Amino acid sequence: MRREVPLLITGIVGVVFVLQYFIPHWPFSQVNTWFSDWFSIVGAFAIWLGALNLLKISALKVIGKKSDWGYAIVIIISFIIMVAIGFAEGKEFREQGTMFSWLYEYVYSPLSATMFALLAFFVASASYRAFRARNLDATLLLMAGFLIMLGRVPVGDSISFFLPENYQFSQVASWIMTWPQTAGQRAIMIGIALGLVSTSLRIILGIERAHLGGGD
Amino acid sequence: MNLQLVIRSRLFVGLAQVCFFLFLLVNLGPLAFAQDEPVPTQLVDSTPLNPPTNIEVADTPNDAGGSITIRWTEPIPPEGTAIKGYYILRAEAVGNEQGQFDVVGETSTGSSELLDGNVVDTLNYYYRVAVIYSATGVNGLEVEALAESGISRMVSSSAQWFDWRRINVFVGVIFLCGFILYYISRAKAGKKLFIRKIAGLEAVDEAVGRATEMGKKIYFIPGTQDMDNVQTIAGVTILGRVAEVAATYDTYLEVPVSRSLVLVTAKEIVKEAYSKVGRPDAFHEDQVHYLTDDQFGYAAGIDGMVVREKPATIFFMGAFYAESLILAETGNSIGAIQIAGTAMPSQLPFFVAACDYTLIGEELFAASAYLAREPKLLGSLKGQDVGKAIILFSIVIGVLLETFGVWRFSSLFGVLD
Amino acid sequence: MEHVALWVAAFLTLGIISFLYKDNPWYKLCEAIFVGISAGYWFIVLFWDNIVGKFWVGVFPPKELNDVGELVNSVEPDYWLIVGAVLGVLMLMRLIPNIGWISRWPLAFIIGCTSGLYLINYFSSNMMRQVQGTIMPLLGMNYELSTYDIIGNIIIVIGTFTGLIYFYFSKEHKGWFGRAAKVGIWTIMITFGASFGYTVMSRMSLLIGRVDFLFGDWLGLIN
Amino acid sequence: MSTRAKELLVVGIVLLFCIIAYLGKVYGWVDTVVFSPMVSMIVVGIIILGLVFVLIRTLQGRLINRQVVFLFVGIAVIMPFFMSITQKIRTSPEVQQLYDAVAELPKGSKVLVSFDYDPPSAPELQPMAEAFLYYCLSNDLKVIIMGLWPQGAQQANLALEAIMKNEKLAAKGLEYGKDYVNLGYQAGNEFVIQRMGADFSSMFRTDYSGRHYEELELVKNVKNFSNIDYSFNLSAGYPGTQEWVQVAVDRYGLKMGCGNTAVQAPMMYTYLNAGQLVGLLGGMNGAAEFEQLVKYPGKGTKFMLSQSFAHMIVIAFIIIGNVAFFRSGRGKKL
Repeated sequence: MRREVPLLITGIVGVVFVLQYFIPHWPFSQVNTWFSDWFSIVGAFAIWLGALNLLKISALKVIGKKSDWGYAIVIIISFIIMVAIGFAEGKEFREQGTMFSWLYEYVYSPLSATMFALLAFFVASASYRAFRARNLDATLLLMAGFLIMLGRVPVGDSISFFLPENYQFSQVASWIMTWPQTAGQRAIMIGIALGLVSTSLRIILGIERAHLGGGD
Repeated sequence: MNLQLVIRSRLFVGLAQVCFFLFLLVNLGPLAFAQDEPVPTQLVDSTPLNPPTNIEVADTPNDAGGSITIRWTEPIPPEGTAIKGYYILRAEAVGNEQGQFDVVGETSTGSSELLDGNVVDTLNYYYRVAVIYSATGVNGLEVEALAESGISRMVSSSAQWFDWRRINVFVGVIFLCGFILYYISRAKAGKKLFIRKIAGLEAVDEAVGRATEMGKKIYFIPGTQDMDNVQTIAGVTILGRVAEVAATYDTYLEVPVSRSLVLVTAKEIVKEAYSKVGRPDAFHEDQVHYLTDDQFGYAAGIDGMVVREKPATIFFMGAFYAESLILAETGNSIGAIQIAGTAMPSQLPFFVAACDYTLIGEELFAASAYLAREPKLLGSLKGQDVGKAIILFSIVIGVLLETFGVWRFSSLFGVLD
Repeated sequence: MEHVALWVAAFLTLGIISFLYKDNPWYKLCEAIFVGISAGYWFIVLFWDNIVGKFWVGVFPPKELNDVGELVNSVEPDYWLIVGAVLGVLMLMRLIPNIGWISRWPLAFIIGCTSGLYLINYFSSNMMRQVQGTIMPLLGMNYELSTYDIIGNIIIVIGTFTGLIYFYFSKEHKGWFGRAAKVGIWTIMITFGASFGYTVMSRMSLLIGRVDFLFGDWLGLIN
Repeated sequence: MSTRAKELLVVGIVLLFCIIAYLGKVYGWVDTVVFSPMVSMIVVGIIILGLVFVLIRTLQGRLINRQVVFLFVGIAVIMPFFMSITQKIRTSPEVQQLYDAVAELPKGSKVLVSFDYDPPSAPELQPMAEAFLYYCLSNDLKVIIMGLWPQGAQQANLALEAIMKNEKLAAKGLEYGKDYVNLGYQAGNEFVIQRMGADFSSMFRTDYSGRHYEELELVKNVKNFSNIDYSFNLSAGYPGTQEWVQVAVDRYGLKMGCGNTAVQAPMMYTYLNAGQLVGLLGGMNGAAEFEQLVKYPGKGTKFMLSQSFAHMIVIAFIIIGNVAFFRSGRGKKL
């Protein structure tokens, strides 16, 4: 029961999902609808687990007076505030003018966007401290990165004004993107696709069981 | 006839079908349905207007029903007029009689085919096609006139049990899966399969060893995607191995995760790894813990933890998005050994730059096979390699054939064009 | 309220940026708020969109009445959705130690779905179609291509071919095979370089967006 | 003075400056600031001098702090906002391809635009969204909007709000439900796309504001992808362009172009080359180029100067790092 049923479920669901690509006839045309709905619903329930775990960890931190336990309180409070407001506001929680959308727009959004923006600084610092032309591979990576960065902003063409129009940086960047970049990207893509197909196959056939907890 | 031949001959039947539908689809005009305005009927003058001819109606093949394809031959417009488009009219069959004809579709000039997707499988229908001619009248204004075709035969739609356009995908999937399964069975039978070395993986023991020497923690970040992502699954497979090594060396392994499903799985895997090396007592429930589902909330959380606790070794194995740089750069700044592996092409450059070892793309999937040294994983890696060999071979042959204009080899790989 | 909103957003923005100087209480506060708010945000979004929006509304479709009280737009309840909810509840069984193992069932369902979907999607779009795209007449269908495009086509074919050789695991990289794999990894490195350039572009854009907020929307110094 | 006191002092000064600037904005004391060309040149000169100083320090074997690098980036991004330098933007082939694909659509064609991003990615994607919607609506194309990300539908509304301020569009008297609709967000990722392949209305029973699908004149006859003439996908991750290509393009034959964050864009060139995509806008640069093409200069164009500066700074740092690396002997780790 503990191992066989999950394997059976995965197998049947996986095979049906593959078959519905080839078989347009009912019930396969319908299965897709059911499965996708169930998928969304299960996902929504699963986040309860995550949230409860977050609360548990934070609460343990507060009770145990571990370092930074004050921030754990902030986590709990901000979580509760967001959830309470979200529940209170009902289905229309997302509409303009609700407290939830206010929190989203002026608290969540700036925090999330600035987190993204921090990456700009880290990218620069990584360029200075970590990106070295150590060997041919790294040199190629750097040179390509270089040409793309120059070619994708107007200043690139201004710097290379002395070159013929078709050899200015913007054209060079377009060339790299269209040909060698596409070739490399495609090799990676095909490789990944093969890997995904084989992993999926193993999972569907129950050969791969890691996701159900460890080896055999 | 052996099985392979059967499959091959079916492949060619399928190919012929694929080509046919290619033709079909290329000629598809933009579709529009049921217009409110009535069909204009006035005539320009007494010039005879040719109606569309050869109205062919048929159930649209390879679909789930509910659709009929109508085809016709374009009439030759009389001098001074041009074809502006067509109206498709449909009537339900009532017994053996036709009901009222209504406009169900409209196409622009140049098309001679339309797909009516608003039909019910259980009913029978009749169709007519009306051509819209336009001409410039005496007063300089545009005038339109219609010429209706005869009535088509009775037709109904139905669903099919196989989508023949996808026969090549079907054959491909069967072959690839066949190879993989064949090699898995070979590996299980004890046949030794060669896999080339993967640099990043050789370093796992060394990295864990260093953390032990320094008396510091190891972090394992299984990516920010859910268990439904195969990369995450490969990541947690590697986690199993890392946990075993960590348990053996008695080094504290911490696994912060961002998805509740990953939490569930990772916890089980670490627990099992500890038992496997005989140290179930060393496992703590909170070794694997959840931060938040949000990618940046998660990155921020880990960032803080890394700066505060300064782990000696950090593993990044799984699917990563933008957070990869924050994570890897912060790890770099505290001087941790970093081993990364992801199949996210957009994040790989930063891992290559900021980490000591990086598993590129498929190497991540090869990694779980390589680490576990399990026959099933090695076997499937081998199966994929056969797939790759076929692709390599196809590219050489195909490019030659096509360059010299012998045959459109690439059409074998087309997916609904 | 608008003033408060702008100041709150600016306070949080600067708080996160302050991490660049060093890890500090201001950043930690913003971080904690972020972790809590974002967990709460997704909790609520999934609750209303999936549990209520999909399951509840699907099983108990709201009856819509028009002005005179007649039923309009009645939707048939979809009882199949209950299976999804049952699976979801089984998921929560993880919280009860003795029967926690039953949460593997919904997990197995989730994994089965995505495995099946990925198998087909990646096989057809990222493999078949890409191989199809690589197999091309190098000189064009009617030998009409310019030198520029011919060179490009050759680069695509050779780059993809050698790149795949790099990802071939059954043969040690020696001899001609090793040299081909070398060319492959060079192509891949150029690809990474391009990705690097584009990522820098992306990150900088986001920073520019924040600067636009701080100096434009908030302080009003720029237009 | 202790470090802590210094830090507090700096925070205090910054805060004071911000309060003054804010009050200045509210009460209209301070107007927007624009540097004269002379001042702009001086600022550029100072940045270059700073970089030379960094180079010298690095050559001496002392890596500068991360924080100093951060400071340079900050300055390089902020300063161009105050400068008025115009730059010539050249169109790349993939942007032209997108433009051509849309330009050749006959009037009244239906264009499906999927907003699959959230506010953090808005700096890159919002200008694309605005320029694209502007071009479609001003050329009498019918626009159907949807989102696979919860926040997508709101971003679409923001973009519509912004472009409706344009005089040319306002004069057209566009009507919701007839010229454009916003179907809103739908949960379910690629499954949504797959089910739209069979039936749009099963996924979108109502639009963003709760009106029934059948009541919307523009879409009531749109059954599935076969009724869509072109599709444009604005994507910042998963689910996004890749899923659209895999399902809508490869299964249902939808003709699609996309606007991506620059992070994702390189991967899309493969789809572009294989003909799975028709046209691509990559990052802010793609947005700026498209804005030029459709003659709707917006934020993309405005931000390009900062973008140029930022790229130059990163390049300068790579060069500095590597010059020092080669000077100090290749093997030695800095």
